[in-house]
Amino acid sequence: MFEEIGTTSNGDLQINVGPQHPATHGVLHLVLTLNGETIKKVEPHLGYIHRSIEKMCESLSYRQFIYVTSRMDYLSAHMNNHACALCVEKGMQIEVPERAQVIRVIMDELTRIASHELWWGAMAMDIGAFTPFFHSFREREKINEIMEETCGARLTMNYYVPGGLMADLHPDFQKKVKEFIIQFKQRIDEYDQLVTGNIIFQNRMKGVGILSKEDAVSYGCTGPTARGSGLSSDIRKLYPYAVYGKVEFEEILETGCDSFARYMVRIREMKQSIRIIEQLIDQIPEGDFQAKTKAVLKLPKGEFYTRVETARGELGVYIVSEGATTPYRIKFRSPGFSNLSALDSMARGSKLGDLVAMMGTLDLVIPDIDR
Amino acid sequence: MWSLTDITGRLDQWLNQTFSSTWVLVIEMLIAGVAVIGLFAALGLVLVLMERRVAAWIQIRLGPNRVGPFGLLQSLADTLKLLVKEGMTPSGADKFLFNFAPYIAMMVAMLLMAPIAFAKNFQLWDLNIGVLYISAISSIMVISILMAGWASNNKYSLMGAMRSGAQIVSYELSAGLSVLTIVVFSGSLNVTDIINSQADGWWIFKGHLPAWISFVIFIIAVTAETNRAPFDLAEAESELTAGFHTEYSGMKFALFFLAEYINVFIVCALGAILFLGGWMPFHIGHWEAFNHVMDYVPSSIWFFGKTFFLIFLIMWFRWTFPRLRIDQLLNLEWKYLLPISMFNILLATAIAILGWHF
Amino acid sequence: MGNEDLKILITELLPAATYDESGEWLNIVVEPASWPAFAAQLRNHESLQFDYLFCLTCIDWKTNLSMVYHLSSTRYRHNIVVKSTLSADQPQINTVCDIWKTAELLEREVYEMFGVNFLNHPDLRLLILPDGWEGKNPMRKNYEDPINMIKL
Amino acid sequence: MFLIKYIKEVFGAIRSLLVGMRLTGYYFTHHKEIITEQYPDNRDTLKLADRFKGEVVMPHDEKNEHRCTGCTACELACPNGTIKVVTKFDITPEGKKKKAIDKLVYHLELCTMCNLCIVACPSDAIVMAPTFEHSVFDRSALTKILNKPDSKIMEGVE
Repeated sequence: MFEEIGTTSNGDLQINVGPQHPATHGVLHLVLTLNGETIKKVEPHLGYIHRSIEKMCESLSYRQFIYVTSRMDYLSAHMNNHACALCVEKGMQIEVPERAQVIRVIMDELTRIASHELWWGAMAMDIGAFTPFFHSFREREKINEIMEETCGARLTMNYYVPGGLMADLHPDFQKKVKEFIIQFKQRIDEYDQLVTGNIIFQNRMKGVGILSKEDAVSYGCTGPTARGSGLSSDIRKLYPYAVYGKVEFEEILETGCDSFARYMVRIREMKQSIRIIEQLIDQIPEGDFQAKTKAVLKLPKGEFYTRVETARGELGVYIVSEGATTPYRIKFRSPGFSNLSALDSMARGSKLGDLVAMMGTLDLVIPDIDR
Repeated sequence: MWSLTDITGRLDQWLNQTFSSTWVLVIEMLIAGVAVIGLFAALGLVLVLMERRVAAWIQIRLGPNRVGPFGLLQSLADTLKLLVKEGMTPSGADKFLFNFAPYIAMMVAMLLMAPIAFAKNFQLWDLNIGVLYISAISSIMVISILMAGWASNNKYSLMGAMRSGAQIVSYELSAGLSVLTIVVFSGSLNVTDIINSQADGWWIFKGHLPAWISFVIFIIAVTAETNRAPFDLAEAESELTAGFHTEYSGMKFALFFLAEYINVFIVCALGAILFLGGWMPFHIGHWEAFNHVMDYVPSSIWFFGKTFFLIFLIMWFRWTFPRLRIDQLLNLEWKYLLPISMFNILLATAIAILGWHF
Repeated sequence: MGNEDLKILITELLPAATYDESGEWLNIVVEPASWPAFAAQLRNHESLQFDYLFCLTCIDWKTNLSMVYHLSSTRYRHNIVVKSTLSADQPQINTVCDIWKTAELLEREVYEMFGVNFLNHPDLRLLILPDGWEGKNPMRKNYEDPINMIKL
Repeated sequence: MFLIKYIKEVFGAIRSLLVGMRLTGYYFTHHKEIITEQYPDNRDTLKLADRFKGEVVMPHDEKNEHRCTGCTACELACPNGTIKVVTKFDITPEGKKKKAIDKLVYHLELCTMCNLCIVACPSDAIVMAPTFEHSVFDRSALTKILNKPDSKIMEGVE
């Protein structure tokens, strides 16, 4: 693979960005064809962290396979688990208690904030500003502490089980979340001062990485990437699951189609997540946190598809069951994979420095792409 | 008052009494050489530590605090690490140029020390075109970067070097023009003359608007010229991994690293000399008592204080701003800074001819 | 548009299609030969406009393979599932990446994982597997890796 | 008009830069905001959440008794074969054979801390401990036997 990379016959430069490169945040490998600083072609080479989770899940029971999905998009572990739990619940026709649904939504939104925090810091670091990374991690740390207290882990929590939750909330949960909300609302203004308003940052972002609405649909882009192009794609609004249908929030749409629009979508989305949490945090109903389920889960013969909105976009879980205790075939439609496929058309004609800005605003998580 | 001038004067006297004049010259050159190298090492250590502390505090971290009291020996430990590291030369590299490039960077930084006035009457070489000399020599820096980038036989290095070439050559213009503003005001290229012309007030105070504009442009231009963020495109970690020094390791890398910091020091010293009066104490009009107190502070403290203030400013930039893109970088120079500084030098000339400055 | 309406409309477009309504969405089974023209119709028909291919995958049924396309319309928000049965020995079907661009990478993934040959695909190469991969397709049911397989 | 717009632009740009510098300047001077955790210096005061999933342990009481019946529910629940239950047959005082654990082998190196075994355990014999300093020089040290030597099952646990 590496031998063939050099200079092409017409004098273009080919360089490897990745698999170990500071801007790819993982083991993404892009082969760029450059004419000077101008990008002519971007070609992704995947598979450096492919664990074949889909194949693994074929030998795990319906209770067991959920934990593996935390390792796909590790920044939205709760949402991945949510999608799987929903799919199994759909197949088994399990009614999830209201309390569990509300807690799931709060956890999802906290995870979304944490994910966007990390994205914000990492993206700013790609652009060349190092300080935001540390500032965003300060708030993310608070969420991680809340997660640690209730779910027992910071990143791969495995808190959702088919039928509800693995454990009840920690007694301090509500108090801590409220503290976090107060603190976070102050901090998010600092983000605007430090990065959003900065003239250098705006010049780096505006008009860079244009993804038209038509392209966004055709490339199957979802999540903030699609919403930055004005494409309504929020699963929480379009096909509400859990208690998303009952809470008030806005689907953030920006029509700029460029990196700055995608940036603004995520920044504004964090505020919407806070809004959702604020509505629910005092309204957690009493009751069971888990529905009564059989010891051994067996999905009836058939096909089940659920989708949830992770921090990166639409995650689809497609289970084909033959009526056994393990799925016959399982397919994860990961948002990162489709978003990555749009990178080539976005990057052509722009400068090498822009590629970094584009990758930053696509918010690529490599295990999510490779699965 | 304790002064560096006394020490150098007495040393010179004693040497002249003991040896013949040729030997005195040789010995004094040796002493100066050792002093420069010593200053070099000391500055490198101090500036690296300072940078890490500034970065840490801005990033709500503690910074180095493990080696020595308050982490003061951290940069010594780093140096030791770099010394014992293997200095690799890639197999496809042009070995001579590859190994030679860091030394050019180092030599340039050393040569630049010559006309800097560290304190009152304390200067290695008071040549009559001191400012021009600094402008001329600092441009040679680009050769070492181009050499390093080319010889590494690495595409990232090459791109970093080419970026750096375009950048340094462009920003040399507006840095030169803003230096020229002060030259126009003071009417001399000699460093001592420029400092002496600020005895009644620094140029930043008495030069009106043109001095202000040229100060801002100077700071921007020298930040770019020394390849520091937000203009660190030659290194651009997230784009080019490490730019022109991707393939360098161990002490060869350390030389580049050191040269960067020394260059920052030199340009900040030049800024302090041109705009902030060098070693001249801070005086306010007719406040005799206040001025007298200010005179008591040794001139070397004034010089280093001003220089380190400017260095801190440049570090503050680095840890606050994102990086520019290459075309924006060149746009900034050719569409904004250069026209403004050209206009500015006209304004400055008019003011100087009409004698409007104090 | 509800499933029934979709069914009526699609029957007009492709009378040969068979249906399976066990799931949430309308499942349409088409012959591989008629798929490319039908896909273009689904994409471009005024009242269908399935412009968003949100999932493309393959299922190995041991005796045959089944391609599964999940389609959605961003305008009307209706979903359908299109399936096509391929032979296990020489699976091949026409590509749809000229209709939905996202299919390009997804089809490359299916190509290496299931060995489905996508006709007219512009760049059908290995995407995830290392270059020079020889042997069976990992996601097939008959795949056994003697070294890396963990059996519980 | 063009000139006014140009100057406004330049000043707006400089202002946006100064806003950022004011924020970083604030943090530079306010050292109270520093959040560095000085691990391992703060090991004594460091307290992890009670529920933190660090490793699976089997609590024993002061009489060296545990609650494990050897039902292998945990072994079945584990997705990666982390737990192996080795059973033996004890002879009760009445002379009956009774199933009990010989050893409960736990492979920490395989464990993903998913908590499924704890949930599956019908007699609450195993729990997650909030420990995290697991690194060892020899991988075999990570294979642990959870029940202590000569430990017995607690009275009344079926």
